[in-house]
Amino acid sequence: MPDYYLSYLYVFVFFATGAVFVAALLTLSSLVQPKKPTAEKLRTYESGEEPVGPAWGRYPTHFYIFALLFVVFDVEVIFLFPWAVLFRDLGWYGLVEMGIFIFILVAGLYYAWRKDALRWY
Amino acid sequence: MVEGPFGIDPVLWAVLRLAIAIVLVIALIMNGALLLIYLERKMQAVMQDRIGPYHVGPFGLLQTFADAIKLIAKEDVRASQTDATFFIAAPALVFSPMLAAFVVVPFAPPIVGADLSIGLLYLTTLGAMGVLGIVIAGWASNNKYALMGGLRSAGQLISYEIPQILSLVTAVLVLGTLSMVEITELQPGPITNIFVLPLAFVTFFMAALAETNRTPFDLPEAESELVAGYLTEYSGMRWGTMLALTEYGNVTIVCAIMTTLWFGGWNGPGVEAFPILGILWFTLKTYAFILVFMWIRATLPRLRIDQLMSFCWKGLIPLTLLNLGVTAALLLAFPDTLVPVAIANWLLLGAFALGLPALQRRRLRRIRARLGAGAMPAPRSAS
Amino acid sequence: MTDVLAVLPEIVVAALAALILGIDATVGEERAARWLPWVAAAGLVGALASGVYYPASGLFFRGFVEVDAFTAFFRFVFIVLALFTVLVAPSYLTRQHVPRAEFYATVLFSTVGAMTVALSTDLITLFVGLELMSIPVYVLAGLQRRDEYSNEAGLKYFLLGAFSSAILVYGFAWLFGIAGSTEYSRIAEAVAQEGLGSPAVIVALSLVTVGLGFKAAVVPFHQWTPDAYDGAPTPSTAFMSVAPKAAAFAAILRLMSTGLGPLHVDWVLVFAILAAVTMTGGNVVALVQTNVKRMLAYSSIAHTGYILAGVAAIASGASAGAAVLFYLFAYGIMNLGAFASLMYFDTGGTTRGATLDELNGLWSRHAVGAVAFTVFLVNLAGIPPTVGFLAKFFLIQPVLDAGFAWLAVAIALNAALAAFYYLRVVVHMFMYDADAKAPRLLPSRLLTASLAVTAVVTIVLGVLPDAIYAFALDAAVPVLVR
Amino acid sequence: MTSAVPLGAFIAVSALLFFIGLGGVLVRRNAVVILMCVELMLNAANLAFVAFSRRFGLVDERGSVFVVFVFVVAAAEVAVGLAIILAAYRNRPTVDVDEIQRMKG
Amino acid sequence: MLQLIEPFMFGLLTVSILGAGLAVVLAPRITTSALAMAFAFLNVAGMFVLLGAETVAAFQVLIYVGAITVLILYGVMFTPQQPRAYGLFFQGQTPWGALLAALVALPVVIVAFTFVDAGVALEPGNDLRPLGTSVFRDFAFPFEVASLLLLAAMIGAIALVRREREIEEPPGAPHDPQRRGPRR
Amino acid sequence: MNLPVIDNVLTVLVVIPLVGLIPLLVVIRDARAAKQVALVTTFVELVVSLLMLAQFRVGEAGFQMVESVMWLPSLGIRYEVGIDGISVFLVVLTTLLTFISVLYSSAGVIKHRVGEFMAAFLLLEVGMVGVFLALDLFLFYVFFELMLVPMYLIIGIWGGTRRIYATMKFVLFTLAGSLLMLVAIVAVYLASGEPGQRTLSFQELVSGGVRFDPTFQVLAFLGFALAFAIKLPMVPFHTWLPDAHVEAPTAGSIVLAGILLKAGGYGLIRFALPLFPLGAQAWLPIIVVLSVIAIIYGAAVSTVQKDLKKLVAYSSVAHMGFVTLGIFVLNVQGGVGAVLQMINHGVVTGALFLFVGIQYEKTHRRLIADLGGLANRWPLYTTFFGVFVLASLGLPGLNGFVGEFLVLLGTFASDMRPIGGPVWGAIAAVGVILAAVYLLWMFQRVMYGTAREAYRDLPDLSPVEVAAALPLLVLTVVLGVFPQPFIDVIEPSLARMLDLADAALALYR
Repeated sequence: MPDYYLSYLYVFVFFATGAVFVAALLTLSSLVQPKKPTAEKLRTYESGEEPVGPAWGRYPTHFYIFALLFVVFDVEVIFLFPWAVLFRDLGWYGLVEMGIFIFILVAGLYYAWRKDALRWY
Repeated sequence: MVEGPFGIDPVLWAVLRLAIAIVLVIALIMNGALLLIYLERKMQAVMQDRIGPYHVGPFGLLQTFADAIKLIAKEDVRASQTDATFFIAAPALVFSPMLAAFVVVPFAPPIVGADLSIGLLYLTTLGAMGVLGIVIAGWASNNKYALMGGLRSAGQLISYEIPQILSLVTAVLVLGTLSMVEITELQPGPITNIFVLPLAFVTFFMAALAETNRTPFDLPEAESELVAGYLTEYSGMRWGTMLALTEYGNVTIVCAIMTTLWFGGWNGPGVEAFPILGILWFTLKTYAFILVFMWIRATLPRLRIDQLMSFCWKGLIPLTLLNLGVTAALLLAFPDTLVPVAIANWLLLGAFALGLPALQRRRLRRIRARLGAGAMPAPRSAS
Repeated sequence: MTDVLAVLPEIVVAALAALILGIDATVGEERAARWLPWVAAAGLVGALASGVYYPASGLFFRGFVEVDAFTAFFRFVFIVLALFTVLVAPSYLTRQHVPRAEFYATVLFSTVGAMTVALSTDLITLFVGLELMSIPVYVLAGLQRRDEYSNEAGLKYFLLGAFSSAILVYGFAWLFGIAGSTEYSRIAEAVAQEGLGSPAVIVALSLVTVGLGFKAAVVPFHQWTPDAYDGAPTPSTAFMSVAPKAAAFAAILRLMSTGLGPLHVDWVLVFAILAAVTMTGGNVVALVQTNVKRMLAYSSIAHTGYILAGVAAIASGASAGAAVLFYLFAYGIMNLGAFASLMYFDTGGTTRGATLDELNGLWSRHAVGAVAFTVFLVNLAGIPPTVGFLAKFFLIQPVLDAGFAWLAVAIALNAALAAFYYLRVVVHMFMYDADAKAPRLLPSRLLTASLAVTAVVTIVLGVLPDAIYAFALDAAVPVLVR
Repeated sequence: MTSAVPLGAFIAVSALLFFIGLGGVLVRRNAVVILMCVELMLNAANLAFVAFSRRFGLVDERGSVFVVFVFVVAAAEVAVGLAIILAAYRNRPTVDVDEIQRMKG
Repeated sequence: MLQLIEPFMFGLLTVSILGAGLAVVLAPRITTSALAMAFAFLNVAGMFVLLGAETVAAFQVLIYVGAITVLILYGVMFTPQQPRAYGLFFQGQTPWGALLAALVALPVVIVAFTFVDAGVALEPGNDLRPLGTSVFRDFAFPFEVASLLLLAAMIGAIALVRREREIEEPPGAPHDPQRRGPRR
Repeated sequence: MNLPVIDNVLTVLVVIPLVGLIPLLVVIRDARAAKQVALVTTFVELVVSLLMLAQFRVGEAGFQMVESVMWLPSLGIRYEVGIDGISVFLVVLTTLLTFISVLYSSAGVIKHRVGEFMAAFLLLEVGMVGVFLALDLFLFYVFFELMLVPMYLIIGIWGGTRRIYATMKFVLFTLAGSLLMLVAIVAVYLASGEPGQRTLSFQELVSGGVRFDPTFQVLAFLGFALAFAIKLPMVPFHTWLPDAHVEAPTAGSIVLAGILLKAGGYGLIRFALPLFPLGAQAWLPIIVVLSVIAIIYGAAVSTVQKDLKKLVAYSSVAHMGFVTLGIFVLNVQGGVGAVLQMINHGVVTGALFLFVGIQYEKTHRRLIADLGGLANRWPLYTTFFGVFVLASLGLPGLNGFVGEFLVLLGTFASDMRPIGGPVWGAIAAVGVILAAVYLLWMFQRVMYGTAREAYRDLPDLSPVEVAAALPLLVLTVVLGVFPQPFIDVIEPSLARMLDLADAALALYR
């Protein structure tokens, strides 16, 4: 069993422990805590205003643009990491390649900027 | 397979080591959180000319401990309108990745959970997972404030993830590896990465502030606007794990990354002789950063959400991209020395530090001019 | 550097898309709008010229890009289609508040994707190209976002497109598993070695066929087509009914003949049956449509069937490939023209096409438009002397040669069936008088000019097709089944 | 390295995941859920690619490369797809394919 | 004992993946589906790790869990819930759709087992460099095309969801009650 | 007298209407100018065709004035036109009938969209002339289909109340057949040689180099014959014809009956028979039976028609039955008779439709029962109409007789198995008698008896109408009285076609 698997076993166990730990804490908490639910208590807290309807749905969709841009740049990242590691081997060729790639994405960013899509409200 | 010490069976040693690591990390997180909350309160109090917690225990040291007990014993209210699946899953979703991040943190030469060859990438990945928990928490509450807070948090987190990663990649360009241990080993002397890539550090630092919801980017918790953001409906221990543990854990992780990447990690006087000494240096450096975080919280005002997003997309991302390109080109042009890169980085940092206020002033002037002309649209309510 | 020059047309088109967005973002939407079609047209002509100027040939990018006559032909086809689209669209876009720069840029992106498909030598390039071709088209379908039909078109097209991509990529995964490589040549070797005896090959082949079948709208994978074509803004429909189809067939030809060529004895029969089902299905349903746009949508399914018949005849060599290529070219122009002709009608601000009754008396209301539309319909019906007829003529030849006499007869009968509904449109345009129901006409000089010129071109090519056919013959050589 | 788990098992898991996704596309009606199912299918393909890479001993990285490109495509697809769904929702508050689909013929 | 860990992990991941997959398909509520999907993605990443492709696993989490799931959650948030479940192809005939998928799946799964390892055994992990080399050397062209793809998606999506300028009715356009205008 | 000799006269014939289209399209909105352009064009075309006739060398069997240009080099398809005894009169007939139709139409019958009508007619003329000239199968097909669209428009736009139904039916029938023929043509092309040497040139195909195997011939013949049978129309495929004729405007009916139907018969003689003699032999019994059925059926149905135009239409079915019968008795007499019958039918039925049209324009009635007593009012009309009716029923001395007689002769002479030619001849002869019955009965009901009040003041033939009818009358008489010069032209070429078929047959004996 090489170190590789051992390492990831660590990762897995940490992950699992995280979940278990949270569960344990919450269980512990639920064991000791009082339980006196009332309708008023279970109502959504909106700073004292009466909550009207569910909160879901009907939000301005342009928030979505940020998520969208993020996804695009996140995808860029998966290329950036191997590139950064290999960058000395690839040389100028790699730089130009990545330069074009990033340039194209930045063009999109510029577009979004000019189109006023980067405004939050 | 690592040979166990004292002739212990390697398998048993592996299991043992794992168990020890987990226990240590959890203890670290919990104690760290308790300590850090206390520290933060105290520090803020001092800076604001107050006393801070002093009732419970000496100097109020046990205050946070008492708080923790209170949290555990508190009634757990889940509003009837919430989405059960998400509501329950959210705490685990934010806590687990944070915990798992500690696997690759290089405390000292012998004390590393696992030296993944893609260590930095792994950390990035976990950072990305954290967003999920926050969005889900906000969504699950079915509370307009919480949802808005979740949306904002998500928007902020995902936005700042980009400059954060870009800064990391800039550092990787110089270092050429993703392994946290190797990165540390590459900076043995007093000349650490910070001297070569100061701008990348600064951008990373800013992004990290936002990623951990720290002031001036702590909008999700802007009480005056959104109650407690995505945490509004969370109470009791759910709140405890979500905020107290996870947030401080995340702060620790980010600071650890900064320490490793820019400040030589465990390297310090005497580490060659006594590797275990590395843990001291590492912890010291990391906590120094944490204190800086707190200092900033006490000093800076909170940004408005649109300013925050603009700053990321229109300022930080272009800047980090520029830095990345310049660094890459200079590294290729001068393969044998880092001096040009360092010079360029410092120059860029200087330009940034001077240019940003200048730009702000110009913008302000323009807005005033428009106001004077009466063409300013009615202020829109931030959503 | 030769690598870069070899893909110069792709670069030019991509740069053009970026340029258009740049102009739009910098100059401002309203001020740029007037010039954008011309910029796009000039750029496309430039792309065409650049392909002529650097007639590269061979393998580039370490063997992962192949530029040959096949590539050149498809570049030509795609650029011409994009050019046509860009020229007919402006008035519609302005009228319906469809974002213009985005429309042109998206069309151009899709064009680059389609061109990429044509120069791929491995599955990865193919897949990325196919997606670059498809994803902008989903956008095009939904671009008139205030219109419900457009919304639905985009949604349906997207869901089915993504679904088909997933099937396709899973098929690619199995192909990779069989061959250990994504290159066509090595897949061909592996497949030849394994033969159809290997069940894994059958699974891979089926998945790929289904995936590409969705992309090309082959019956029974066509359900998305009518709604998508019907609901999309008309200029988008015009483009998406032709370019993605041509690209899908470029993919089919490249992959099926080079990568899976060794198995062609086995898959051609399946293709022949699919072809017959597709043409019949499309035509029969088209018969009962009263909305012209929807009718044309079904008719485009039928045309897929014809083209597929050409693919099924791949065994008869270059003439089959040439027939498919020629048909794609002809179909591209005539179908694009037919859809574009619907842009004269203002159907209440929606994306819907005019109904047959609303076309009544178009001849007396807009003569040039009516004649051009008629020419395109006659083309589609395959009546000489039009390029549409020649396409069918060239097509029947390899089909017969490959021994699919029944398929040739099916084509003929289907063409007769199809003539019914095409000519019914002509009936309404020429033989009824306009009534009160007729929607407002929205003529546009650019649209009329483009349609008229193209209509004339279809007839001229119908009489003198040899240059294009020779080009197609040449282009078919690289995809001959070996 | 010889593995304790046979390659076929991985492929079988990927096939099952693929068909679960496919079944989901076929039976579900909510556009967002269909999108999720498509993503499951893509994941199945990714799994198959990586597993097949192992088949050839990772000598050839093409499998992983393909997966990387699938990531790109999936991201682009989801971005556009959700944009379309949101645009559709903006006009009519539903993402139910059944309800949006009103043009039959 | 450690030799058993691999099969054990495989089994665990398989159950998780398939269970989560089924949950995506069968869950009555979209939120559960989304969560199950994220879980499935995570477990697929685990599979990648098990297969020795750590980089791909990291990318999987980064893109699928970190980005795509967030995006889909945005979609879930911005669209109201529909408790009903029907099919795109099999309207109201869920069992038939499921049956069809199952019938096709069965032989394919059996065929899947015909694949056996054929290559040289290599150490797992450390796949970042070969992966990068392959992408940047061989697949330079698709790599650039991929950037165009992202740009196109970005532009398209922005065009679709961007806030609208106020659009006036064209002057003189008759108001048609049939007309389907914006309804907000 | 030295007539000018025109080079490439056949191409000129094809091109003239196209050239005429250009000014026509310019003035398309101006009815008067459009009429003038169309008249001039068709007249020039007529004159040129007559000059072509003068250039024709009588007695030569082969093709004359052949022009051959490579058209699609990559397929070896040629632009090849030529003319021989079989086609020469059909070309002249085409130009003549077109001119007459245009002349008559321009006299005010067509009231709306005149320019478009004339444009359609010129386009139609290109197709009709081209069909009789083309020697390459591909070219032939192009012209064959080119006739379709204008005719479709002519019926559909300027036709009667049910015009749309009629025109759709017409197009669909024709198109279905011709598309099958296209498949057959492509098959011929593929069978004509190795790739690279393939051809569709008729002359090369029949020159002996190409052998089609028997099964192929049977199928290919079917493809061709179906297309032509629908065009002719032969009996089970005739249903489009009455509708089309009834709904078509007069000019359309004239051309439809006079020329379009002939394209089918011409195709059978020219292509189907010599190319696939084995196929012809295989299908021969069926065709002969159908022909005879057509003769009897057409006549019988005509008898009970109430609509004048429909009656003439069904009589066409009967007359075209003679054409197919004549072709498939496979002897020279029958063949010559068939060709003559085509010409005669073109002249006579064209004229009949013209007169029915003239009558309808005046009375606005087409039902026989509504008419009557016209003879007293319109002496001129009655004379002309009477002559054509008599010619149509095959009165000796008029042209109708010659063709039918020759066909019957040929039929009697043929040795068809299992039932001999005389039987079929006898049955066909009954058709002739029936023709006399329905035509005379019709003439009597329409022309004699009491006239309705409404018709009292209607004028007789106008000069234009006389001018239109006169050439046809002359032809009717000339062809009836002096058929021999015509037969001299037709016979060698026809014999050659039959020889070609025989030669091809010999290869398989």
